[in-house]
Amino acid sequence: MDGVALLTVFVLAAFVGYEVISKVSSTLHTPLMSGSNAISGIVLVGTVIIASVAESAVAVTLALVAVALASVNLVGGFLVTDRMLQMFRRRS
Amino acid sequence: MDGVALLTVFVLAAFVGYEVISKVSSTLHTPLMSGSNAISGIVLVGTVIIASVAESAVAVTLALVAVALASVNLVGGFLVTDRMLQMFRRRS
Amino acid sequence: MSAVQVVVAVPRETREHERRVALVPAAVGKLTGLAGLQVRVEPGAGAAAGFDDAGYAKVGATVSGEALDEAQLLVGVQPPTPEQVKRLAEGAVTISYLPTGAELPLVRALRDTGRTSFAMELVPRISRAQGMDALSSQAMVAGYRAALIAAERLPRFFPLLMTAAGTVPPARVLVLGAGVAGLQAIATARRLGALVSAYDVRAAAAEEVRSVGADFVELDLPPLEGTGGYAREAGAERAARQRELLAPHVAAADALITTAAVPGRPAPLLVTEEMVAAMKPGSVVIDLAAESGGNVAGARPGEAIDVGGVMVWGGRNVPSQLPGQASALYATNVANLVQLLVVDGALAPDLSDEVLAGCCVTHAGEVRHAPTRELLEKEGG
Amino acid sequence: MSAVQVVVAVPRETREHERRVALVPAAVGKLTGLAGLQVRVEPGAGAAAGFDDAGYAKVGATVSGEALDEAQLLVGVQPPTPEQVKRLAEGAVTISYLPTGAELPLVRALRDTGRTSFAMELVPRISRAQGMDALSSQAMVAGYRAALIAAERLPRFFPLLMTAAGTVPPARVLVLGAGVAGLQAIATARRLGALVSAYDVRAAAAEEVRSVGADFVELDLPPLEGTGGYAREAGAERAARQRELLAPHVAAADALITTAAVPGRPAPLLVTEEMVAAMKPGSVVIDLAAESGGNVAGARPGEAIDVGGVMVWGGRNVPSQLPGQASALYATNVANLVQLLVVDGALAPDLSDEVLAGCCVTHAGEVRHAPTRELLEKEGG
Amino acid sequence: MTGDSGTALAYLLVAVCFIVALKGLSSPRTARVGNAVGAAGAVLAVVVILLVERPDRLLAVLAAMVVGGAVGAVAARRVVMTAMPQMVAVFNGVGGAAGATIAALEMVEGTPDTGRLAVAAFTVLIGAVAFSGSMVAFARLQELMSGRPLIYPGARWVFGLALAATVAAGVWLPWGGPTWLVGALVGLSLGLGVLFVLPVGGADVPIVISLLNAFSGITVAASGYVLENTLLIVAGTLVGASGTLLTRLMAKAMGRPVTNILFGAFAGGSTLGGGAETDRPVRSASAEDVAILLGYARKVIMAPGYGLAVAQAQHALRDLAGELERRGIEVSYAIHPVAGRMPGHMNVLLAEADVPYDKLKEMDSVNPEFKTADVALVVGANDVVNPAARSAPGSPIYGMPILAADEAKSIVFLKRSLRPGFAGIENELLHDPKTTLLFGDAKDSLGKLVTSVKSL
Amino acid sequence: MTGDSGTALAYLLVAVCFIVALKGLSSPRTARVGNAVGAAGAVLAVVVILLVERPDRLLAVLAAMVVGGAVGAVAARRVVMTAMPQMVAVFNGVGGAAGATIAALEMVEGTPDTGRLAVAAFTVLIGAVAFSGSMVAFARLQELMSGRPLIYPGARWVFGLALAATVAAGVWLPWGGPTWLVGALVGLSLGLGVLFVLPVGGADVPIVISLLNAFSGITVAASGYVLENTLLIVAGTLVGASGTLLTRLMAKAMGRPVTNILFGAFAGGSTLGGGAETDRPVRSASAEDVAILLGYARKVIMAPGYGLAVAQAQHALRDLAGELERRGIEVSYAIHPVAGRMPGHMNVLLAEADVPYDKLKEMDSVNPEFKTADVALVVGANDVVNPAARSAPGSPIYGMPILAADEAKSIVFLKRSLRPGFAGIENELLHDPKTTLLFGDAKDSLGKLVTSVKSL
Ligand SMILES: NC(=O)c1ccc[n+]([C@@H]2O[C@H](COP(=O)([O-])OP(=O)(O)OC[C@H]3O[C@@H](n4cnc5c(N)ncnc54)[C@H](OP(=O)(O)O)[C@@H]3O)[C@@H](O)[C@H]2O)c1
Ligand SMILES: NC(=O)c1ccc[n+]([C@@H]2O[C@H](COP(=O)([O-])OP(=O)(O)OC[C@H]3O[C@@H](n4cnc5c(N)ncnc54)[C@H](OP(=O)(O)O)[C@@H]3O)[C@@H](O)[C@H]2O)c1
Ligand SMILES: NC(=O)c1ccc[n+]([C@@H]2O[C@H](COP(=O)([O-])OP(=O)(O)OC[C@H]3O[C@@H](n4cnc5c(N)ncnc54)[C@H](O)[C@@H]3O)[C@@H](O)[C@H]2O)c1
Ligand SMILES: NC(=O)c1ccc[n+]([C@@H]2O[C@H](COP(=O)([O-])OP(=O)(O)OC[C@H]3O[C@@H](n4cnc5c(N)ncnc54)[C@H](O)[C@@H]3O)[C@@H](O)[C@H]2O)c1
Repeated sequence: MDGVALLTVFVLAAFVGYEVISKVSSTLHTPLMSGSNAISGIVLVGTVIIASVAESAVAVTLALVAVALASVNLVGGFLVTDRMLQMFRRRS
Repeated sequence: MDGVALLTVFVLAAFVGYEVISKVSSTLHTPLMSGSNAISGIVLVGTVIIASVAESAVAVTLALVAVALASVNLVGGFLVTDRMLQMFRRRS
Repeated sequence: MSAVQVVVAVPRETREHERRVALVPAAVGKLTGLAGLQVRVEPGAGAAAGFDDAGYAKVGATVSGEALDEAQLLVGVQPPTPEQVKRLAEGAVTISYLPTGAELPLVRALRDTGRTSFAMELVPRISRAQGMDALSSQAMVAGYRAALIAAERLPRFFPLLMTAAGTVPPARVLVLGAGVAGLQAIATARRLGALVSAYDVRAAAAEEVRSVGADFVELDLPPLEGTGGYAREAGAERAARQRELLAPHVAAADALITTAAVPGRPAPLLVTEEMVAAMKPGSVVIDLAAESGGNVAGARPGEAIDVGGVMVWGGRNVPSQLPGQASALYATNVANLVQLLVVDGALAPDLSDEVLAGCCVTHAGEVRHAPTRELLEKEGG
Repeated sequence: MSAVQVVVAVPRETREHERRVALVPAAVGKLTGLAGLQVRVEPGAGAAAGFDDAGYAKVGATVSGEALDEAQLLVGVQPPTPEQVKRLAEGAVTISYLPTGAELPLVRALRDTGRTSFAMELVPRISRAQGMDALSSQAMVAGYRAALIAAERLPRFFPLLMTAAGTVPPARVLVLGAGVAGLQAIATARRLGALVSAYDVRAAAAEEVRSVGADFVELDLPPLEGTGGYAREAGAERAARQRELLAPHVAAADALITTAAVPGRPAPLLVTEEMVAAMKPGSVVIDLAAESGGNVAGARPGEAIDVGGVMVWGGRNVPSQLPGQASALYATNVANLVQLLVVDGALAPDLSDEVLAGCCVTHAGEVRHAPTRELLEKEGG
Repeated sequence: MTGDSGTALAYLLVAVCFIVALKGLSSPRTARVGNAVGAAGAVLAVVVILLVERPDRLLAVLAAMVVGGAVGAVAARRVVMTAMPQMVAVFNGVGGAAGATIAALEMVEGTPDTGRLAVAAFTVLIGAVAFSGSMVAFARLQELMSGRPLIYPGARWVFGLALAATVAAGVWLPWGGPTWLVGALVGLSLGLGVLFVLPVGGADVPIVISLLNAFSGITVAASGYVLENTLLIVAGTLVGASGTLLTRLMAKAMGRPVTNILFGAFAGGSTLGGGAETDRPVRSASAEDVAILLGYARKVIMAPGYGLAVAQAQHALRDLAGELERRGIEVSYAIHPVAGRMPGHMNVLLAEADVPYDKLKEMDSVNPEFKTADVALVVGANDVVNPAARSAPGSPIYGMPILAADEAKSIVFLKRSLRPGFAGIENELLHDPKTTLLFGDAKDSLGKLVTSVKSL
Repeated sequence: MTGDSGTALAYLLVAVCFIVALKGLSSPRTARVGNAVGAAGAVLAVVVILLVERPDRLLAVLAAMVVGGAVGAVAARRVVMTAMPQMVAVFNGVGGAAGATIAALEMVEGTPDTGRLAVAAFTVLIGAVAFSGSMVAFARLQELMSGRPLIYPGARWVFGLALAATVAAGVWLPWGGPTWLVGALVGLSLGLGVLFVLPVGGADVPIVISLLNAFSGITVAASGYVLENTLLIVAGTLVGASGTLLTRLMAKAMGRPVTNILFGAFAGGSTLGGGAETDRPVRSASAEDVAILLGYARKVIMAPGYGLAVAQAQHALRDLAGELERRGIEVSYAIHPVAGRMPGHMNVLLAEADVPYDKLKEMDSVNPEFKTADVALVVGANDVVNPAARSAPGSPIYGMPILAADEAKSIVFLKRSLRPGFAGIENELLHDPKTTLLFGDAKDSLGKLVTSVKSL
C-alpha cells in the first residue's frame, strides 16, 4: 500500500471517529474513554506479528511482553467498559 | 493500490456518508440529493484522464462528450443546489 | 339624515331587575355608521348599565321621550309591552327576547297589528349566526357570575394551598349542565383552583367538559340529544335515575352550580331537597335555571335561602349583574341581526334566510313560529 | 388524665364580628395527643366557625362553661378580657392576638396578675417560626378574599374574552402593598384573568410581585426597608410623592386592592379621596387596612360606601369571612406555639428562645416587650 | 496515469471538502456554506487535473469542459424553482453517462485484468441505468410523458428478461466476451433503466431519482476503481452511501418501503386503476419538516381552535411560540370569536398557559396580517378558517367571517384526521397546495415541533 | 508478513466492528451492545491472527496472551467502581507500551526505509509518553502520590529541554542515528511522559488520561503504518480522533481550554497556592449529564422553591415531569409549607401549570419517600432543603422541618449561583458529594433538561 492510500484511510477513519463521537453527553465520557481505550488494545495483532518475526532473544522476550501487555489492554478494556455500562441499564 | 485497501477506503467512505446524512430532516432531502449529485460530477476528473489516454477517434470523441457531460453535472449541480438553499437563508 | 332613513328605537327597559339596554353607544355608532340608520333612545335607557344619555347623543342618537313613536324598528332586551308596540310605525319590526309561551297576549298584539317580530332566543345555534346569538353571550355572563358568586359565598377557599399553618384542601365544585353557561362556570371555577367536575346529557358534552380542563361525571346513562345542538327532555324514569346517580356527587360537592335547560320547556329538576340536605353545612348551591323552574328543588329566583345550612342561591336575570358588558354583548348581537334585516338602507327581512326564518315570530299578520302558532291555536287564537 | 396535666382553655370569642375560634377539633387532638395537655372549651366556642361542641368532645376536650377557671393556659383569637384573665390559674399563660397599643389596660392587668402573655402578631417573621405565624396565615385568607370580593363586586369581567359578540377587555387590578395578603390577592386576581400590577416599598417586593406573575409598578422612589423584613414608615414628603406618582395608576385601575401596613403604626394613607374620585364609575376599591387606619381615605371598616360611583369596601376582620379554614390555620399556629411552651408536659417557656422572646408581652410581673413598656411608662405605668 | 503524491494529497483534500460539504448540507444552517466548500473542492480538483497533471488534448478537454460547464450553469440559473427536481435528474443522468463512458472506453481501449474488467462492466451497467432512468424520470416530471405508471401485460417478464440479458453480458465480458459486447451492454443497460423507471408512479419519481443518484455515485466509485483513483472512489462512495440512505429516508417519510415504490407496479398492476387516493390529495409532512417551515419563517400566526382545547395543548403551544420567538420570529395568536365551544374558550386556555394578552389578536385586526405571514399554524381549528364561509352559499357557515389563514404564504394544520369540525362541512383549505398537514394529537405534534425547532 | 486478502477482509470486518462499537458507545441506550460488538471484533482479530496467520512461536504467544488476558480480566472484575479511572489509565498505558515496543523492535531488527523509520521513532516517542504518563496518572489517582500538581522552580525549562532532546533523538534516528539511540529515545520519552503529567492538577488528571488515550490510539495507528497493517491504522485512528475530541469535550465540560489544563501549571505556578477553589468544592454539571441522571432514574422528587417563581419556570417544570413520566419514571412534587414567599406560593404556580393536585405531596407525607428516590431535583429552592435546620442550633432556620432531599440517592440543584436563600445562611447540601449543581436560570435549565431528556 502506498503512503497516500494509507493517509486516505487515516483521514477517513479520523472523520468516522469524529462524526461518531461528536455530541456525546459528558456522563458517557468515562465509558467512552474506556471503550475506545479497549479498541486500541488491538495493537495485540501487531505485537503478535512482531513476536513472530523477532530474531534476538531480547527482541522475542520484549515482543512477548508486549503481547501480554496488549492482552491486558484488550481484555481488561472491554470488560471494564462493560462493567461501567451496567449503570446505564434501563429497567423494563 | 491493492484491492483490499481500495475496499477499506470504500467502507470508510460509506460510513462517513452514512453518518453524515443520518437524521436529516425531510425538508432538506431535495437540496441534499442535488448537492450529493453535484459531488458525483467529480467523475469529470476520470473523464479527463480517459480523454487524455484515448486512442481511436471515436474513443476521443466519446471521452470528450463525457468530459462535457460531467462538466454539466459538476457546474450545474453545485449552482442549482445553491439556488435551492437560498430558501433557507436566515434573516439577520 | 334623509326622510327615508329607517328609525330605530331603543326603549328604557321597564321590567323589574332588568338593568341592561338593547343598544350601547358603541353599537349605535356601528348602526348609524355602517347601516345608515337613525337611532332614537329613550332618556335614561342606558343609565342602569352605566351609559348616560350624553354618551348616546355623542354618537348621533336622538335622546327623546318619544323615541318609539312611529319608529320602524324597536330593539329591546325584554319584550315590549303591547302599548309600546302600538306606538310604532305601520309594519314596524321588533327585536327582543320574546319567550312566546309566557307572552301570548303580546304575540297576539304583534300579529294583529301586523308587526314583524324577531325573538333573540330563537336565533339558530349555527356557526354563522353566532354573532347574533344572545343566548350564548348572556349565558357566558351568567356562567362567569355563577362561579364567582359560588366562590364568594362559599366560606372556604377554592384553591389548594399548602402552608406552614397546614394544608387547605381545594373546594369541590360540581356543575350540572355544560352548555355555554356551564362551560364558562367550569372554566372560571377551575381558574380559581377548585376541583371541578361536571355532567350533561348531550353526547358531545364529555369532550367539551374536558376541553375546559374539568372531569366529566360518567353516569352510564344514554345521551339525550335534541335538535339544533340542544338537549331533549328526559322521561320521568330517566330523570329519577339521573338524580339517584348524581346524589353522591352532589353530596361530595362544596359548591354546586346548575345550568341545565331544554328550550321551550321548564328547566329539568336535577337536584331534590334531600340531595341538598345531604350536602355539607356551609355548602353553596347556585341555580342559574331558577327563573325557568329551577334545576334545584326549592331554589327561588333572586333569593339566597338556607336549606339546612346549605345556601341555595337562585339566579334572576344574572346577566344584569354585569349590566354594562352584558349590554354591550347583547347590543352587538342585536346590531348584527339588524344588519341582516337592512338591505340598502331599508328594512327588508329576507325570511328565506335560515337565521331570520328561525327567529321570526310574527310577520304580515301571521305567526310564523310553529310551536307558538300551535299554542295560540290551542288557546283559541 | 393525671392531676399535673396542663389545662388549656379555649374561650368563646366575644368580640363583635369575630367568628373564628382559637383551637379547632383537629388542633385539640394534636395537643392532647402530642403534648399531653388537657383542653377545656367554652360551649359554642366553635359554633360560628362551623365546629360544634360535640366535635370537640369527640377529640377529648371538655366542653364546659367553667373552662377558663384555674386554667394554666388560655388560647384565644382576640385578646382576653381582664375578667377572663382573672379567672385563670396563678402564673397562667395567655396566647392571643394582643395589639398592645390598643390594649394597655389589659397589658397592665396581665402584668399585675403575673400572667405570662404572648402576642401572636409579635411572632418574629423568621423561617423557623413560620408555623406559628398567624399574621401570615390570616393575611393569606384576607388576600384571597380581597381579590374575590373585588371580582364579585366589580360590574365587569376580570378576564379577557374574545367572543362572537365582541371582545370583553380584561379588568385592570392594582394592588398596593405586596406583603403576604397583597401577594395572595395578586395571585388570585391573576388566576381570574385580570391584568394585575402592584406596588410596594420594600426592595424585595418587585421580584416577589413578578414571582406571582404580575407587573411591578416602578415609581423611582427609594425603598423603605424596616427591620425583620417589614417596611418602614414613610416621611410625609415621600408619602405625598408616592401618592402623586401612583395617581395615574389608580385612575387606570378597575379594581384597587390595598394591604399596606407598617407594624406598630397606623396604616399609611396611600390613596386620597381625589384619587378615588378619578377612578371610573363602577370601579371597586378594597381596603384591607381599613381597620388600622386605612390605606384609602374614607374607607370604613365593614362597610361598602359609594364615593362618586366608586365602591370603597373597607375590610373588617376579613379572615372571619372564611371562619372555618381561618380558624384551622390559626389553630395550627397556636398549637405550634404551645408545643414550644410545653416541655415534658409542663408549661416552661424558654424566654431565651428568639421566637418566644419576640412575642412575649408580659412575664413574671414585667412587661417584656420594649415598645409596650415605653408606652406604659409614658402613660405613667 | 497515477499522479505523484502531491496530486494524490490534493485529491485527498478534495475528498475532505466533499465530506465537509455533505456534513454542511445536513442542516439548513450550514447547508449553503457546505455547498460552497464542495464547489471549492471541485474547483481544486479541476485545477489539479488541468494544471498539474497536464493531460494530452488539453485544448479539446478545456473546450468540452467550457461547453459543458456553460450548459450546466445556464440551466441551473434559468430553471424555475418548481422544475428543480427534473433538473437534478438531468444532471444526475449525465454524470452517470460520463462514468459509464469512462468504463466502456477503458474496456475497449485499456488493458485491464479480469477483476478490473468486471468492475468496468458493472460501471457501464449501473451508469447507463442511471442515465436512461434519469432521462425517463425527467421526461415524466417535465410532463413530456404521462405521469402515470406505465404498465403493460407481462411487464415483469420483460423487465426480468432484460435484467438477465444485461447481467449475462456483464458477466461474459470480463471472462473473454467479444468487444462488441460492450456496445450490447451499453444498449441493454440503457433499456433496463427505461424499463426500471417507467412503471413507477408519478408521485414516487423523486424517490427513484434519489436512488438513481446513489447509482451514479456508485458508478463514479466504480470508475474510480477502474482508474485507480481514490478521489473518485471516496466521492462516489460518499454519494452512493448518502444517496442510498436518503432514498430510504424519503420512502420512510412517505410511509412506504422502497421496494414497494420501485416494484409495486410489477406486482399485478394494482396501483394502475386506483385513482381514489389522488381524488382529494392532501400534503402531510413530518414534524421536522414543519419545524423547518416554522423555524425559518419571519412571521408566524397561530390560529387555535377547539382541537387545542380537546388536546389541552395550550402549554405546548405557548412553548412552541416561545421557542420561535427565541429565534427572532414574530409570533401572534389569531383568536376567532367562535373558536372552541364556548365564548372566550381560547382566552381561558391561553391565559392558563400564561400567554400575554397582547399577543392575542382579534380576528378583524389580525386578518390583514395573514398576507405577510410566512406560516399560518392552524392548531385544532377547522370551521374558523374554512373558506367555504366566503364561497359556499348554503353552507352552515356561509357568511361567517373567518380567519384569513388561506392568505398566508403557507398553512400548516395540526389535526388528527381529515374529519370536519363542528359545522360538519369539508374544508377546502386542507387540500390547498400551500397547505401542509401534520397529523396527530395537537399536544403531541406541538411537543415534537418544539423539539425539532430547538434542534434546527 | 502481509496476510492474503481473506485476512485483510477479516481485518476490515474487525475495523467495522470497532466503528459500530464507538457508535454504540455514544448513547447510553446502545452502549453495552456496542461494546459487545467491539469485543466480538477483537475476538475475531485474535482468531484470525492465531489460526489463519499461524505466527511462529505460537505457544509462547498464546501463553503471553493468556497471562495478559487473565491479568486484565481479573483486574477489570475486581476493581471497585470508584477506581475505574485509574484502571483505564493502566490499560491505556500498557497499550501504549505495546505499541512502542513494536516500533522499537522494528527499528532495531527490521529493515525499514527512512520514512518508515521516522514513523517508528514517532511511534516509540508517543507510545512511551502514553505509557509513563498513564502510570503517573494512575499513581496520582490511586493516591500513591500527591494529588497536587508538582511544580518546582524552572519546571518549564526542564520540560522544554527534555522535549527538545527527545525530538532530536527521534529525528536523528531515521537519518542514520546509531541503534543505541533507540534505547535513548525510549528512556527520554518515558521521562517526558512523567514530566508531562506531574504538573497537572489532581482534578484535571482524567482529562490527561483521555489525551494519553488519544496518544496510544495514535501509537497504534503509527505502528500499523510501520507494519503496513490497515486494521491497526483504522482502529488507532478511530481511537486517536475520538480521544482527541473527547479530550476537548471534557475540557469544555469543565469550562477550560485544554492548553490551560495541561500547561497551566507551567505558567508561573499560579494554580499552586490557590487553595480557595477546593475550599468548598461543589460539583457542577451540564444539562446533558443531569438529563441522564434523571432519564435513567426510577423515581424523581421535585422540590420547588422561590427560584421557580422568580424564573416563572412552572410550565417548564411540568414539561420536564411529563417527559420523565413518559419514560415510565415516577415523579412527584414535594411542597414545603414555606417554599416561596407567600403561603401557597407553589400551589398557585403549579396550578397555573396544570400540575394535577394529586402529584403535590405535603412535606410530612413525602419525606419518607426521599430515601427511595433516585434523584431529588431542587428547583430554585434553598432554605427548605437546608440541613442546617436540623444540625445548626442558632441558625435562623434551626428547628424548622425541612424536605429530606439529602436522603435521596442523588440531589440536583437548579440555581443561578451559590448565593443563599431568604434566611441568608449557607447550605451544606450544595457541597454534599451526592449533589450536582446545574447553574443557570431555572427556566432555561429546565428547558435544556427537557430537550436533553427527550434525546436520550
Ligand atoms: N365558541 C363558541 O361559543 C361555540 C359554541 C358552540 C359551537 N361553536 C362552533 O364550534 C366551531 C369552532 O371552530 P373551531 O375551528 O375552533 O373548531 P372545529 O371547527 O370544531 O374544528 C376543530 C378541529 O380540531 C381537531 N381536533 C379535535 N381534537 C383534536 C386533538 N386532540 N388534536 C388535534 N386536533 C384536534 C378536529 O379535527 P380532527 O378530528 O381531525 O383532529 C377538528 O377538525 C365553530 O363552528 C363554532 O360555531 C362555537
Ligand atoms: N412561604 C412563605 O410564606 C414565605 C414568606 C416569606 C419568606 N419565606 C421564606 O422564604 C424561604 C423559602 O425557601 P425557598 O427554598 O423556597 O427559597 P430560598 O431559600 O429563598 O431560595 C431560593 C433559591 O432560588 C434561587 N433562585 C432565585 N432565582 C432563581 C432563578 N431565576 N433560577 C434559578 N434559581 C433561582 C436562589 O439561588 P440563586 O440566587 O443562586 O439562583 C435561591 O437560593 C424560607 O426561608 C421561608 O421562610 C417564606
Ligand atoms: N353553533 C353555535 O354557534 C353555537 C353557539 C352556542 C351554543 N351552541 C350549542 O348549543 C347547545 C346548547 O347550549 P346552551 O348553553 O344554550 O344550552 P341550554 O341553555 O339550552 O342548556 C344548558 C345545558 O343543559 C344541558 N341539559 C339539558 N337537560 C339536562 C339534564 N336533564 N341534565 C343535565 N344537563 C342537561 C344541555 O345539554 C345544555 O348543555 C350546546 O350544544 C352548544 O354547544 C352552538
Ligand atoms: N420569614 C418568614 O417566614 C416570613 C413569613 C411571612 C412574611 N414574611 C415577610 O414579612 C414581610 C411583611 O409581610 P406582611 O404581609 O406581614 O407585611 P405587612 O402586613 O406589615 O405590610 C403589608 C405590605 O405593605 C407594604 N407597605 C408598607 N408601607 C407601604 C407604603 N407606604 N406603600 C406601599 N406599600 C407599603 C409592606 O412593605 C408590606 O409588604 C414580608 O417581607 C414578608 O416576606 C416573612
